[in-house]
Amino acid sequence: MEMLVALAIGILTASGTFLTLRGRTFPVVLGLTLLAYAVNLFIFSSGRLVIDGAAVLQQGLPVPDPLPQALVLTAIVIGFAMTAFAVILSMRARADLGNDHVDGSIRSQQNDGDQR
Amino acid sequence: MMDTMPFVLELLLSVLILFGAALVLIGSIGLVKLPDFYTRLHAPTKATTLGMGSLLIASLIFTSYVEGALTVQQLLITLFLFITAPIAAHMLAKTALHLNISAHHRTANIELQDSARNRQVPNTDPK
Amino acid sequence: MLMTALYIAFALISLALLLTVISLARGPSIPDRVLGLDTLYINSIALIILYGIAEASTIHFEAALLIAMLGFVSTAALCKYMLRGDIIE
Amino acid sequence: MFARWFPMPMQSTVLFVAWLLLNNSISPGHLLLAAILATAIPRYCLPVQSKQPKGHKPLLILRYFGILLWDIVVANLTVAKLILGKNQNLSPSFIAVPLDMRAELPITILASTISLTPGTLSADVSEDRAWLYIHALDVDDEALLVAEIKQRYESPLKEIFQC
Amino acid sequence: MSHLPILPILIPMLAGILLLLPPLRTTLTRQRIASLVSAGINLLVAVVLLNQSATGEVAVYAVGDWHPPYGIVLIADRLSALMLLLTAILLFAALLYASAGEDETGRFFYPLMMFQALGINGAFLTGDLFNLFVFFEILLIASYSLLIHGGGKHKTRAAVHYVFLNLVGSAIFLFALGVVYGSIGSLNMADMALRVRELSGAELELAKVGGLLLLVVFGLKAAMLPLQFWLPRTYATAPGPVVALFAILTKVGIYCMMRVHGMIFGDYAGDIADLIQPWLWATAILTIAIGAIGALSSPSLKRLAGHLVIVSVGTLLSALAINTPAAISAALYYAAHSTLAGAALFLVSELISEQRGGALDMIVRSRPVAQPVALGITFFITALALIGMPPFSGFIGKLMVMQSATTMMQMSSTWPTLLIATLFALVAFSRAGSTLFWRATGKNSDNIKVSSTKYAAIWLLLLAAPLMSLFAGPIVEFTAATAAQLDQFAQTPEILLNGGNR
Amino acid sequence: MLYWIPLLTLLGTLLPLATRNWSRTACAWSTAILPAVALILVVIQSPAVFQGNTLVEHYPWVTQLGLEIAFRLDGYALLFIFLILGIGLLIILYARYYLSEQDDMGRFYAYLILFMTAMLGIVMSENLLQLWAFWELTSISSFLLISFWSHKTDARKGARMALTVTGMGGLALLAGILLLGDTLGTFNLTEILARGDEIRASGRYPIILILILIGAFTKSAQFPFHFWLPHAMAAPTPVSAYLHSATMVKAGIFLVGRLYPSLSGTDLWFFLVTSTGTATLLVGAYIALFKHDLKGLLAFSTISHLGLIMLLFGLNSDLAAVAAVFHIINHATFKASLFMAAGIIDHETGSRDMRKLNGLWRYMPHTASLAIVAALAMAGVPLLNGFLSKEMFFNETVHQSSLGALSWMLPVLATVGATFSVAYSARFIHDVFFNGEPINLPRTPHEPPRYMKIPVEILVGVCILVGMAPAWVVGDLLNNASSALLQGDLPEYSLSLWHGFNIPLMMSITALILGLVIYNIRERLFAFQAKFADRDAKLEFERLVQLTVEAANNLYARLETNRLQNYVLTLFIFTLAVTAWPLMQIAETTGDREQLPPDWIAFGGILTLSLAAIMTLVWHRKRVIALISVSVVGLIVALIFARFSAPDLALTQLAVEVVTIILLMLALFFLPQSTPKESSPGVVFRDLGISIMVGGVMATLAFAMMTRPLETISDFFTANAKTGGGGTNIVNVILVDFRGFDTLGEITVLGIAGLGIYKLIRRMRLSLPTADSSGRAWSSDTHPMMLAMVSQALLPLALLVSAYIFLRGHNLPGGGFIAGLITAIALIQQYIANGVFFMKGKLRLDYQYLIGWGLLIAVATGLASWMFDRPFLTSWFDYLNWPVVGKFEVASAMVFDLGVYLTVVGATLLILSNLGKLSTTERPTEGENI
Ligand code: NA
Ligand code: NA
Repeated sequence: MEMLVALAIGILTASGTFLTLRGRTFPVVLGLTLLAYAVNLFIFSSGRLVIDGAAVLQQGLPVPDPLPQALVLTAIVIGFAMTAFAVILSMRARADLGNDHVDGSIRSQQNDGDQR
Repeated sequence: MMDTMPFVLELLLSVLILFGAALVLIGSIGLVKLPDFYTRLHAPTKATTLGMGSLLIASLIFTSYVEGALTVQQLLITLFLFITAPIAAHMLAKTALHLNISAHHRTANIELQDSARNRQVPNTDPK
Repeated sequence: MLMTALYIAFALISLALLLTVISLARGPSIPDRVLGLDTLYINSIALIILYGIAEASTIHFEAALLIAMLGFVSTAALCKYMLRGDIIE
Repeated sequence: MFARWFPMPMQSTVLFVAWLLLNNSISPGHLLLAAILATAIPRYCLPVQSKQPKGHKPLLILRYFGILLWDIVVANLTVAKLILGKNQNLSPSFIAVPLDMRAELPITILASTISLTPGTLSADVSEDRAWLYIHALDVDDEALLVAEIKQRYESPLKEIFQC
Repeated sequence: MSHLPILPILIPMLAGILLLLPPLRTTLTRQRIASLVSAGINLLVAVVLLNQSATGEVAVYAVGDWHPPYGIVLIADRLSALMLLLTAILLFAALLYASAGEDETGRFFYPLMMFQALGINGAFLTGDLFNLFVFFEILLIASYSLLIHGGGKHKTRAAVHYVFLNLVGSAIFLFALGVVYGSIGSLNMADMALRVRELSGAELELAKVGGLLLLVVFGLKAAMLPLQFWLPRTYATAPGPVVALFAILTKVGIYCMMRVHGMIFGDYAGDIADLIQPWLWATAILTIAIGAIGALSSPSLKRLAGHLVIVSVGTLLSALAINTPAAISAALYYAAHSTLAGAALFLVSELISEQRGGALDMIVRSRPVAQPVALGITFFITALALIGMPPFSGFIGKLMVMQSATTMMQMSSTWPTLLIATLFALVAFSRAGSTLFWRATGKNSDNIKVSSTKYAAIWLLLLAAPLMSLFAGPIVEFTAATAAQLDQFAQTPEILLNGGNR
Repeated sequence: MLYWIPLLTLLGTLLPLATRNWSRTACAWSTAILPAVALILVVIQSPAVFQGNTLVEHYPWVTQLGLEIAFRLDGYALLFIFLILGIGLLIILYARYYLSEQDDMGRFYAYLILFMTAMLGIVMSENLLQLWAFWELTSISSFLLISFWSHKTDARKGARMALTVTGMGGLALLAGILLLGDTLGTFNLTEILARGDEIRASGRYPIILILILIGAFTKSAQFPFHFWLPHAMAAPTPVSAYLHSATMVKAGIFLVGRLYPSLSGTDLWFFLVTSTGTATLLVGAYIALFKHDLKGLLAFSTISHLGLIMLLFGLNSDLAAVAAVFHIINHATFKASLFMAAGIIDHETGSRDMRKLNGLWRYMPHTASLAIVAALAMAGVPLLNGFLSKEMFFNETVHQSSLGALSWMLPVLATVGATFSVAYSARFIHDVFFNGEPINLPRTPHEPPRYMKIPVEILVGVCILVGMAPAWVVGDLLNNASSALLQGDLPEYSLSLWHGFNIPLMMSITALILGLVIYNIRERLFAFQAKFADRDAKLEFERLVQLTVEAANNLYARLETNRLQNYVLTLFIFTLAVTAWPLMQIAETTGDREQLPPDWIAFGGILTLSLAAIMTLVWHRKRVIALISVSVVGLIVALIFARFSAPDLALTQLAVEVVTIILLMLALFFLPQSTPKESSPGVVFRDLGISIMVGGVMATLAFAMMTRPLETISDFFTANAKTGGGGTNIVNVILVDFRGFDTLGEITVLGIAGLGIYKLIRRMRLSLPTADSSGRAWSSDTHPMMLAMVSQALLPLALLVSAYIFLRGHNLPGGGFIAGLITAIALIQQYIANGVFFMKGKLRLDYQYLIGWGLLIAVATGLASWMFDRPFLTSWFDYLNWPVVGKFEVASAMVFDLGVYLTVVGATLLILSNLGKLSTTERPTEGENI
């Protein structure tokens, strides 16, 4: 089972990384989202895996490490806030710069008017 | 507690579970198998409602038995599904019509597609 | 017997899950994919219900409830997107 | 007075029951909470509800849902069979159903009903709400289907909503 | 009990919140007064904290009354007090400057500045690694929002780079936290410092990975090579007062290396001791080099300022690489100096660009500035301080860093870099200054009305240059004591687990 | 009280600024006061010094760095102080008449006195670090003086050149001083002078020596660093007269003399100092002859004389050192007066070109006679001071033997140098004051104002007096200075005019004759010199700087591509780099913790997840599809959380995911529907490689962790959740209690994000696409009827559910955050189904206030605990038992969670609803800001 989860983490991270390396805002945002999922699973896994564990205190059931779960929750929320900002920023960039390239200009007209 | 469960109950549960799961699977099969979007649309909306229904009932009975008291939260889920599933299907159909996704050629009165898309009265004269 | 039934059921649902994803991947049209997503929501509810029985705990019903609600919202939003582009207008 | 506190009695009832279902308990505490929520939520939601005809004849409503449930069961089995059968045997079709009702709520209920029942699916409603376009998975006689829809579902709805 | 340690977090937070609600949010005047007052109180608290810590007292504040290592603790020691004071000064000066008009160019300026300060202060106070992450995110999201304050192509373009890069950084931070927790099993820094000594085998290596991932994160924050390229453009486009506050951000990264790596992966960490030092040597030198080169090639004064920030970061890194108490002490003094002087320069450039019409702060011939004398003197002092010319603080700071290099190897690697960087800065500044102030054509526009508030703000920061030099003796005593205290924590983290000491 | 001397002059910088608006004379006087007082102070101190004492004062500054305020007054310093203050005062007087009406006299004097302070600081420093500080101060203040006429390009450039060259030297000097201090463990001069042998013995001696000499040579314009000095002539003449006769350029000489006891006496010293000195002497003297500009000639002659002095120091002979000191005095006097004379000429004729200036004797005989005397002194004509020191110089060159068999070379070269100095002196005299009539000068020349000549007269007087009666005039001064310099007994020497007919005398005579000869054949020499392209040092230097800057630009441009993709790539590569090594150290990836058996669901789930992730990756250019795939990933992740006993995570993940999807859809409407294919196959391959490595690393880490047992602090939470936190849902208790502080921060982030996004949206101007990507017009059905119906019907239910989730959160999965998201989503659904118009004003909510209140409530809950003298956020709970209602729990955590709930609702809706407004007429209006 651990192997499977690790695999999932790996694939998510890889896809996320690849997308964050793209040149347009939208794929990058998607990449960040995937990275966020990967990160959440990763932290979660740092508490080790427990099946049939008690989510809330119950007698006689193995309790999974709750701390990583709490951390992941915080991470999810923060990740959400950040993604939201990134998304809107992408729109703003499109509005202000007329294109959705992460550098605000297509390769050919790089650095135009960016002498400040 | 499962080993103490009366045979009949267990049987009933097993049947419900298998029946439900089977229906859910059939829904997905339909998704893959059926010829065009409009037919595919039927598969999940239907097969799943009953499938989910029986699964939920199974779980309702089971948990009621385990908790030793009637637990009926499942009904709420069922309610949600039954309210939303048809509308979701409707929206999808509407979208498909709007996007002009062609129906299977053997579909009858295929021309109604256009009147449906434009939300006009039907014009049944064949094109 | 119940356990056996459950395991079979799990297998069936997992299969359904895969089939759905396949159809989702296959498309061909975007509504097809959305339909796939919608079905996936339904399947996962089924999964959770079964899981609840297997675990003999009701802890996951909220998850099922939420999926039922949110699945509808996202499907509706996606359709609205394809119909009007702007989902909040 | 009652109308002011419970502008939407129907909803209030549903909420009251739903709360008890959710917590599946009828302890006094929950009854109290349920009452509070059933009063508060509708009052808050009222502004975002468009005016709709009220439903009458509770018995008829129950009967309607009874029929509906039964049809769903049947529908699922037929559809399941169709899905597993050969695609060639399917004879799908678009059908326009003339409507006698114009109010939004009844039409919505009718459409949902149709979508939930035998091989039919509500696709859209004409702008003047006079026609309901449905897609059927496998029909041999359209007229029959339309007639059945109108008498089996529409007429009871017309009665319930008195329109 | 004393709630002093948490005040630097609560004051800006409450201020920020109340500024969002009536009655404060309704008029600009109210916002200005309210935020300046709260910044003042914040400054006061910082001073009190510094006094308290100067006695050697370490206040450990257990939030929620859950004691370490289980709950989140705030640590008010010499180091955090020093950093808090710096932040408080910056905040006050920045707000003062902004109150002269910068605050009208967009919404939520004051609340956001408050939240920015909240994030920074939190980062300086917390003794819990994950809580540190949370405060990082607070200061980041606030900085994102402040960066685009006032709007405009340039800001948006820079923001996209800054935001996306830092989002990836945050992801790496979380990976790091995952590994660290997964191998050490705690989040309280002191507790981790104790646990890490017990590690061996694979767990040890995992902890190392975690520590090094943290270096990447802090390095990105600190603009350490090769993660520094984003800084100059970003800082050049952001509004003046905002950047003035940003001047502390790179130091947050440095601070974290001191606190986290110094304590958990420091001299006493057994097999994992001095984890990052090998990496720091190269990066420090190269960071200084790239900063100096950038400074020489800067087209505008703000870019120049940005590159000087990078040089200062490199200098601090070299001190961290030497990693003796003397070096840490030097780093602290230098950090204080470079933060204040750097912030001053950003504000000065803002003033200059206001007075040169279309040329802004670009280093090109243009109309003369409206106030050659006042502005000239201000610029001149700032430049001297930043280059490291006597008699100002930069001179002392540079001396300290250079003297902290003791072995021939340390000298031969740090001295030439530092001195050449100084020369480059000298050349860059003399070119910039003589062009900005002397290579003028046409009439200066007399219609420019410069409020004295802005000068007040700048001089509030700039006074540090002579004062820090004049009172270098006692200040160095403090920084030395701070370095000693850090060393003590690294050696016996128990102190922080048993609720501090006197 | 020594510190008063520099302190007075430092204060003196303020007076002229204060009196700049008074009459020019008044300004000049007020400037002169404090330096004069300082001079008196020195005179009062001098007797003690003349008895051979050394006065030293220490004041602590940064003792930890060996940096202290320490002043020293001995004969050597005294000599320089007299030069600095004495000539300084004369310059003040002179400048009063030199500067014109439009010059800002106050500023000029301020700079001048600042420079004076710096010089005094150098010569009086007892602490080497302090000396260095003043050293740099001279560079800075001279920069200001040279660039005084900042509107002139060559003034700016000359100033920058001087600053750069001397600044560079200064840094070398600092390194040298620090190394020296590190070797001896002190920066105090007294000790350093006493421990010369230690220094010379140390292995670091060569480095120290070279670094310090670089400092000195650059400052004293020694070859090859001499080029900056002539261009410093762009300064007003008083500045040149001051900086380049007595002060600035003498600083280097001073340092060499000051450290003579500690550093001299080695072959390396001899080699470096002598050769540099000789080269400078010759180069300067030679070029001086060819300068048509008066000040140019003087500048190069200065260089040459500085070389001479340096050469003397290099000879490792005490007598030579004495000669050097003597020449310092003499050169200061005659060169200052010459500069002033040149200034007068420039001032009164408007030209400095010797080709135009002719026969001025007739127009300004008085000035002419003064200048001629000074020039003769420069040429080393007997009965003038220049002659004496030159004789001593010749004598020394003759009597050294360090070059063995080649020792004869030095006297010869010395004579050559002297010859040229005679030649250019002759030119100065003849070309300017005789040699026919002036050629079209701007003004007709005449004598300057009376007082402008006084400084010159005084200095020339000194030249003559010293020349006539050296022992009587400067004997004591020279003795004291020299003995202080040598830190020991003086060698035998006599300051008499006549030492008999010896080799030095012959050398002088030869030089005189040959010099005149050379002057006579100068035309031919000019012609010869003209063959060589006259290389302008300023241009060379400018080009050098330009090249450096361009090199910097290119290098930087290559490194700094200003492309985010490169930044991110660097970040990932750096990440891989640091993690690689420790990972390689892990022998066995799989740990000994018992692993869970894989099962059907897990398998199906992970497979689905992977498929979806890959779909996102493959179809990232078809954006809608990518979006759908991402939401699949989100769903599965939620299921995984549910599977591994983390319902809270599952719920949160689900809710967040849906909101994110809606957000992305809103954005996608305005963004291009597809991504163009930009990356070349190579790039894609590279990126894939990096990505796979990163993924691999993280997977490995995860696996290595998961398969190893771990002792964590979590048992505490499990143990105390119910008893201490009052909840059975440990995760939620951690969130709102154990680590409630994190949650507070987290909702703050959310709130801030809301505000920031609002900022982003307000000024956003986007054009609405009228058709979808395939060009199909949008459907006419804005708000499908049935969807609207059902959404309305669902709203109450959704709110009910969120209330349910909220209330149970503390004991069962749920809580404020999830409840908040559900509420938000339910409301957003209304926006989607019914539209902004329909919703407008129907929900009585100001989302911005909601954020504020939410945060406020959360903080207030935390503050409440202060009333019970507990730390911030200390939780409190109790079980009430009311009639009818029954037993139920009330906990402060729930109030806190309410804050969370409100913030979440506020932030989410602030974002989404405003975003919706983008496309409607509800666009936020410009202007109103707060
Ligand atoms: Na949370
Ligand atoms: Na929760």
